[in-house]
Amino acid sequence: MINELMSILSHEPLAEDTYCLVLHGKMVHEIKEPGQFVHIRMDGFYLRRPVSISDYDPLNETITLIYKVMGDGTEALTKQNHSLEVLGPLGQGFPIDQIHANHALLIGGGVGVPPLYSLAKQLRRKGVSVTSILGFRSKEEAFLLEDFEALGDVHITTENGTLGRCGRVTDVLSEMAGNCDMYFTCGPTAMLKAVANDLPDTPGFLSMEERMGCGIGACFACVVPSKDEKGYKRICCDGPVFRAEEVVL
Amino acid sequence: MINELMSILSHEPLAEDTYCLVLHGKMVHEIKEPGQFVHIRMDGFYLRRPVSISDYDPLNETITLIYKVMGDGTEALTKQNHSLEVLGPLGQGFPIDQIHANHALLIGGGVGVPPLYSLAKQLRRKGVSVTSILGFRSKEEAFLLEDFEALGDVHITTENGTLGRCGRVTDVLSEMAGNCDMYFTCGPTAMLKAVANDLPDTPGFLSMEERMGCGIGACFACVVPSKDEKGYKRICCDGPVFRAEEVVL
Amino acid sequence: MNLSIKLPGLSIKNPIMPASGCFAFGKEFSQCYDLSELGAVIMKAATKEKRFGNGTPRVAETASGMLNAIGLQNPGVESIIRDEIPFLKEKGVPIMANVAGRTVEEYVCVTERISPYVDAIELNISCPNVKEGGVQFGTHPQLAGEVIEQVVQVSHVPVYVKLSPNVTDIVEMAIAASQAGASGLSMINTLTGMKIDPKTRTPVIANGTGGLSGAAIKPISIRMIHQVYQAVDLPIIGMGGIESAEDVLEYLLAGASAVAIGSANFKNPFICKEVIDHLPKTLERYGFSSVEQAIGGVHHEKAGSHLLRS
Amino acid sequence: MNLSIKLPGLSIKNPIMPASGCFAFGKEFSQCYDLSELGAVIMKAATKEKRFGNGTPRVAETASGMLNAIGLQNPGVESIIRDEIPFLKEKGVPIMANVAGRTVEEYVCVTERISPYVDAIELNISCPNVKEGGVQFGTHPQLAGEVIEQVVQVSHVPVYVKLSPNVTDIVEMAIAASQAGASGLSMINTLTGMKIDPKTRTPVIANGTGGLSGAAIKPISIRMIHQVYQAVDLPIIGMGGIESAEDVLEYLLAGASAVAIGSANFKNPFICKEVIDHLPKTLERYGFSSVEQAIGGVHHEKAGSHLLRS
Ligand SMILES: Cc1cc2nc3c(=O)[nH]c(=O)nc-3n(C[C@H](O)[C@H](O)[C@H](O)COP(=O)(O)OP(=O)(O)OC[C@H]3O[C@@H](n4cnc5c(N)ncnc54)[C@H](O)[C@@H]3O)c2cc1C
Ligand SMILES: Cc1cc2nc3c(=O)[nH]c(=O)nc-3n(C[C@H](O)[C@H](O)[C@H](O)COP(=O)(O)OP(=O)(O)OC[C@H]3O[C@@H](n4cnc5c(N)ncnc54)[C@H](O)[C@@H]3O)c2cc1C
Ligand SMILES: Cc1cc2nc3c(=O)[nH]c(=O)nc-3n(C[C@H](O)[C@H](O)[C@H](O)COP(=O)(O)O)c2cc1C
Ligand SMILES: Cc1cc2nc3c(=O)[nH]c(=O)nc-3n(C[C@H](O)[C@H](O)[C@H](O)COP(=O)(O)O)c2cc1C
Ligand code: FES
Ligand code: FES
Repeated sequence: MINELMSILSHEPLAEDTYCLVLHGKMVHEIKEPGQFVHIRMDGFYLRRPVSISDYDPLNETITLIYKVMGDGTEALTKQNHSLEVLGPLGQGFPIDQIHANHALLIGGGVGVPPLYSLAKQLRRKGVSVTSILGFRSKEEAFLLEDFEALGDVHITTENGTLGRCGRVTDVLSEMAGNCDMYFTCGPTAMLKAVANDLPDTPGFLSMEERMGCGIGACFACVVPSKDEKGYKRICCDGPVFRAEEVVL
Repeated sequence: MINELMSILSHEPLAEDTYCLVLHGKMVHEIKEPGQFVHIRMDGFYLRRPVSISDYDPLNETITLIYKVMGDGTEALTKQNHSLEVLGPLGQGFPIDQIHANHALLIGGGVGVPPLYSLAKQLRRKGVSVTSILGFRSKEEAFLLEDFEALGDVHITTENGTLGRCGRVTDVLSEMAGNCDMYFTCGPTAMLKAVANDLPDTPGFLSMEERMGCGIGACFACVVPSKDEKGYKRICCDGPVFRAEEVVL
Repeated sequence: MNLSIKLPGLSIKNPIMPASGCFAFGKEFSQCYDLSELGAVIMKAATKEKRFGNGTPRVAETASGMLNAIGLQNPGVESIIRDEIPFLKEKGVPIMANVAGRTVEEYVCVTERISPYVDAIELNISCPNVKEGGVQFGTHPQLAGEVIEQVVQVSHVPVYVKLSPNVTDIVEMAIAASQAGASGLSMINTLTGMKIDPKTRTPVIANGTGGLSGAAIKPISIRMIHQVYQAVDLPIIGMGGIESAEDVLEYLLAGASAVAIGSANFKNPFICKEVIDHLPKTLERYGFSSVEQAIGGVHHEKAGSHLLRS
Repeated sequence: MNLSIKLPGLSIKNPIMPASGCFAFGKEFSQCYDLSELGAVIMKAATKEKRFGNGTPRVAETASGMLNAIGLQNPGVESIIRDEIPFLKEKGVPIMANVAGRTVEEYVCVTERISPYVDAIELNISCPNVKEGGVQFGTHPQLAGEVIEQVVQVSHVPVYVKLSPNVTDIVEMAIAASQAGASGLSMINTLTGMKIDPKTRTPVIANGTGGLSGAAIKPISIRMIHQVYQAVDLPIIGMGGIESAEDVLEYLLAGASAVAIGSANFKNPFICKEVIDHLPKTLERYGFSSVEQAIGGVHHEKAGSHLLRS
């Protein structure tokens, strides 16, 4: 974990209110696995903003983030074009080295999609087949579709029906479930819960979100109840990725 | 008085920790007289910063400020290069239209020098002779010397003796006093007091400083006791320029 | 969008007023916009005699806020009646007079004199910047009750009591005000603070301490209004760090019926007008069709009722 | 530059410590720098049994500050003794244990168990985020006195009482602590605040209210320390919004003998070390030749003595 002033290589709109930000710096060499995140500091904001690492390239020393404007902080982020103070990489991602599967199902909702991208690439590299279900509010807000299509089957849902199936990711889940032997999901907690309920017998990993203070495990802001003796997990350092059976949603 | 987003035409170091800032905008047309000031807003600072108008040019629509870095706000100001939110023009300056004098003595200390510059130019335009006593901490911190020299005699003092007379403006005051029939001074309150004491029989104008809230007369942060029935003056709107006999220093 | 609101003594067309002490008597700001755009004007504190106030410096900057120790400088109640109120009357804006004093007698006397000329009284028992009077009335429920009772008796118009946040139990103070006959509450005055200049090794403010205002204190004010709304059945004028229409909505939801904007007038002298202009769109964006509807919204929501959602 | 300072139980090489609850038990931050660089570590609150704390969200952002309502989540005193303290001991950094409880008995029991393993106790009678215990002990001088007295009796090490700023009269609380046998004071805990989300029409923090910390509260803390320094002869550990060596100096001048850095660790996990590194130059720039010399400087200056100026 380092705190680095990373330079901004590019910063472009990707979809409605959604931006793709490519950062350059040494931090990339510390990334262990897909699904880790960074904690971004900006002038005028007391707390940092957590954003998942969507992709990374150690050769070119770049980290790619994809984020959506949700409030003042992400709004201010869109105006950064030179450099950014970034703490990371943080947390435990998808344990790619320990994953043994033939066919993975990836389920992403909205800004839950980005961390799955680098995971999808690395699964493919391991020879795992990948099917993705990506849910968005509308066609305008959808992104990374072609990138995921290059890695396997993709099913799109939109809430307003402007692209793919009208509805939610869970609406297509049942149809896919049989084919896969492991699932990976990231999105709002309600979605994670629905997915985990729908796939009770498939081993799965969830990437969670919660409001954070420190981002490194010291403030206990980001806890989720867990099934072990300790009774809780800190999303920022024990997660954000958990085995589905570890946490109580 | 308007609140204008003024563009920055130039912003250059002028002397040690001292900068010259040229702003462009419509505000210039509202300036009544030399010695008025503007109130600058910057992101991350709760209060505005008052800075005197050192020079202005209605033709080119420019306002020139000269300021010294004194703390975090002026430090942050040095980094502004594009535009600035400015409230102004504020306050009462030197009543140039009512001034009838043959020979004016201008006494400026440090960042009290800037507002005297535009005054000097306008006095000369009225045919008034101008002698200036400019005090600085050191040679490195001195500025506008040639500009004042182009308008009349100039006497320099520095506290460390690196330029002109070693000492303070009041050290040369007595020698000059006889020649002038009106004085104008701007600088720290202690200096204003010393000058006013040294020239009890000469009509004079003082430009004062105080910590400000609103800058427009509404908060009563910037009062100075006065000799009239009301008992006080607000520096931001009744001043910053006062007749020497109006205020109690 | 209906922004109007009816409060004791004040039928105002929108819930935005400048806070006492941050707007003097309106003349300066009338250069910026037409004062009749405001819901009402809360005037600077009035005392019996004129007061010069504290030494300078009187203000200091803090993180997202400021300290002030003006010390209730004002020209005295007679001068305010004679020289200031006519100007505001002419502008056609409802007027609230902020009344201060050193003794119960002074509060009573000022209220007696000024109340016939204004629409409501804001009783300032919470100024932290004067040695006598002011804040001690604002921190002891019994002392507060006494002065409020007497002021209410002589006042020709409804009395709003301005509470100090420098207390252990704000609800206790609000109850005391209510029982003593207040028609409303004004919340909050400043929190006592200090800033030290390491260069001079002295407090920046000549008075030593000053009152903290600005965005920094908003969470404290919201909390106190939220508490008091549940405990006391009086309308609340909310204030502390308001800088935007969203902030106004936060105050309404917490339980304020109207709001006052103080220090932000120094950052941006057009702020009151700008907030009024943005308020309809902001209410609409969050699903409200009037100011009235948003008042106390967080309490209704908590009770499980989603009736307020349009 | 001599940064060292001697306090009851704590002979520390510099006056900088992380504040309780903002540093857990140090493990996370030991990835950032060597903990032995710190003056001391103040651990997260310990209770008798393990506590899960409040629901989430537990934090919210405010202007120049934040709200938190963690709810004293901790693994319980036995686990802290067994699993956490050995790590800090190994690092060779002085340890202060923050003790919390619901009842006097719990405070006493936790202190009895933990005090043999640490250098000092910080008695947390000021946590605003738990329903029982915590803050009511911190707002009533008599209740405070009782719990402090009993804790002091059983403690093997000096007891510092952590005061709540949510009171009318901080001096009264400090005097009660002093009379009950406290060896020092820790000032201040958070101010109770609330933030409301207009989208959901509910408080952002699941608990409703939370404790306000960060730069926003510094003026209040400085004021309270300034007051208490004059009234009570106990060393003060100052905290609230410290983000720089200049801030540390401001606290020393107000009357603190050492300081704790809380929320700023979240902005910048290297902050404690950076402040320690900058402190010598900062003291020098303002004319001090040791930390000791700056303590209470504003009071000496006020008394007209310029002795402190080198
Ligand atoms: C581990 C993790 C990874 C994330 N990855 C991404 C990503 O890849 N792309 C993306 O667009 N978003 C991601 N988010 C969500 C993102 O952090 C929030 O959208 C963002 O913090 C909102 O900030 P704001 O200032 O715009 O909103 P505001 O609502 O103004 O923020 C106020 C406060 O709430 C916090 N907050 C608000 N919403 C969230 C949230 N959903 N999760 C955590 N904190 C929140 C903010 O950090 C801030 O402290 C992630 C969150 C977490 C915890
Ligand atoms: C009418 C007027 C005209 C001025 N003209 C000039 C000028 O032409 N050139 C110039 O260099 N300076 C001028 N000053 C002084 C200038 O305003 C201060 O140096 C500046 O505000 C310091 O800000 P800071 O953030 O760097 O310092 P900080 O000390 O960090 O500021 C903290 C607070 O104190 C206030 N403050 C600090 N020093 C002063 C001061 N001397 N006067 C008023 N407020 C102060 C700041 O505005 C701010 O609110 C003028 C002041 C006034 C009142
Ligand atoms: C410079 C200044 C002067 C004030 N004078 C008064 C006053 O005379 N009477 C009063 O009741 N409150 C006074 N206040 C308090 C404000 O009316 C208001 O309660 C407080 O500042 C919080 O609001 P804000 O954060 O929007 O400023 C004053 C505040 C400031 C900043
Ligand atoms: C997330 C968080 C958790 C805290 N937990 C505790 C605690 O367990 N015990 C305690 O005495 N104070 C606790 N505090 C208060 C801090 O120790 C400190 O007194 C306060 O935050 C002011 O300092 P700051 O402004 O530097 O954060 C906590 C503060 C925060 C922000
Ligand atoms: S954010 Fe601090 S423990 Fe997770
Ligand atoms: S600064 Fe507000 S009256 Fe002068």
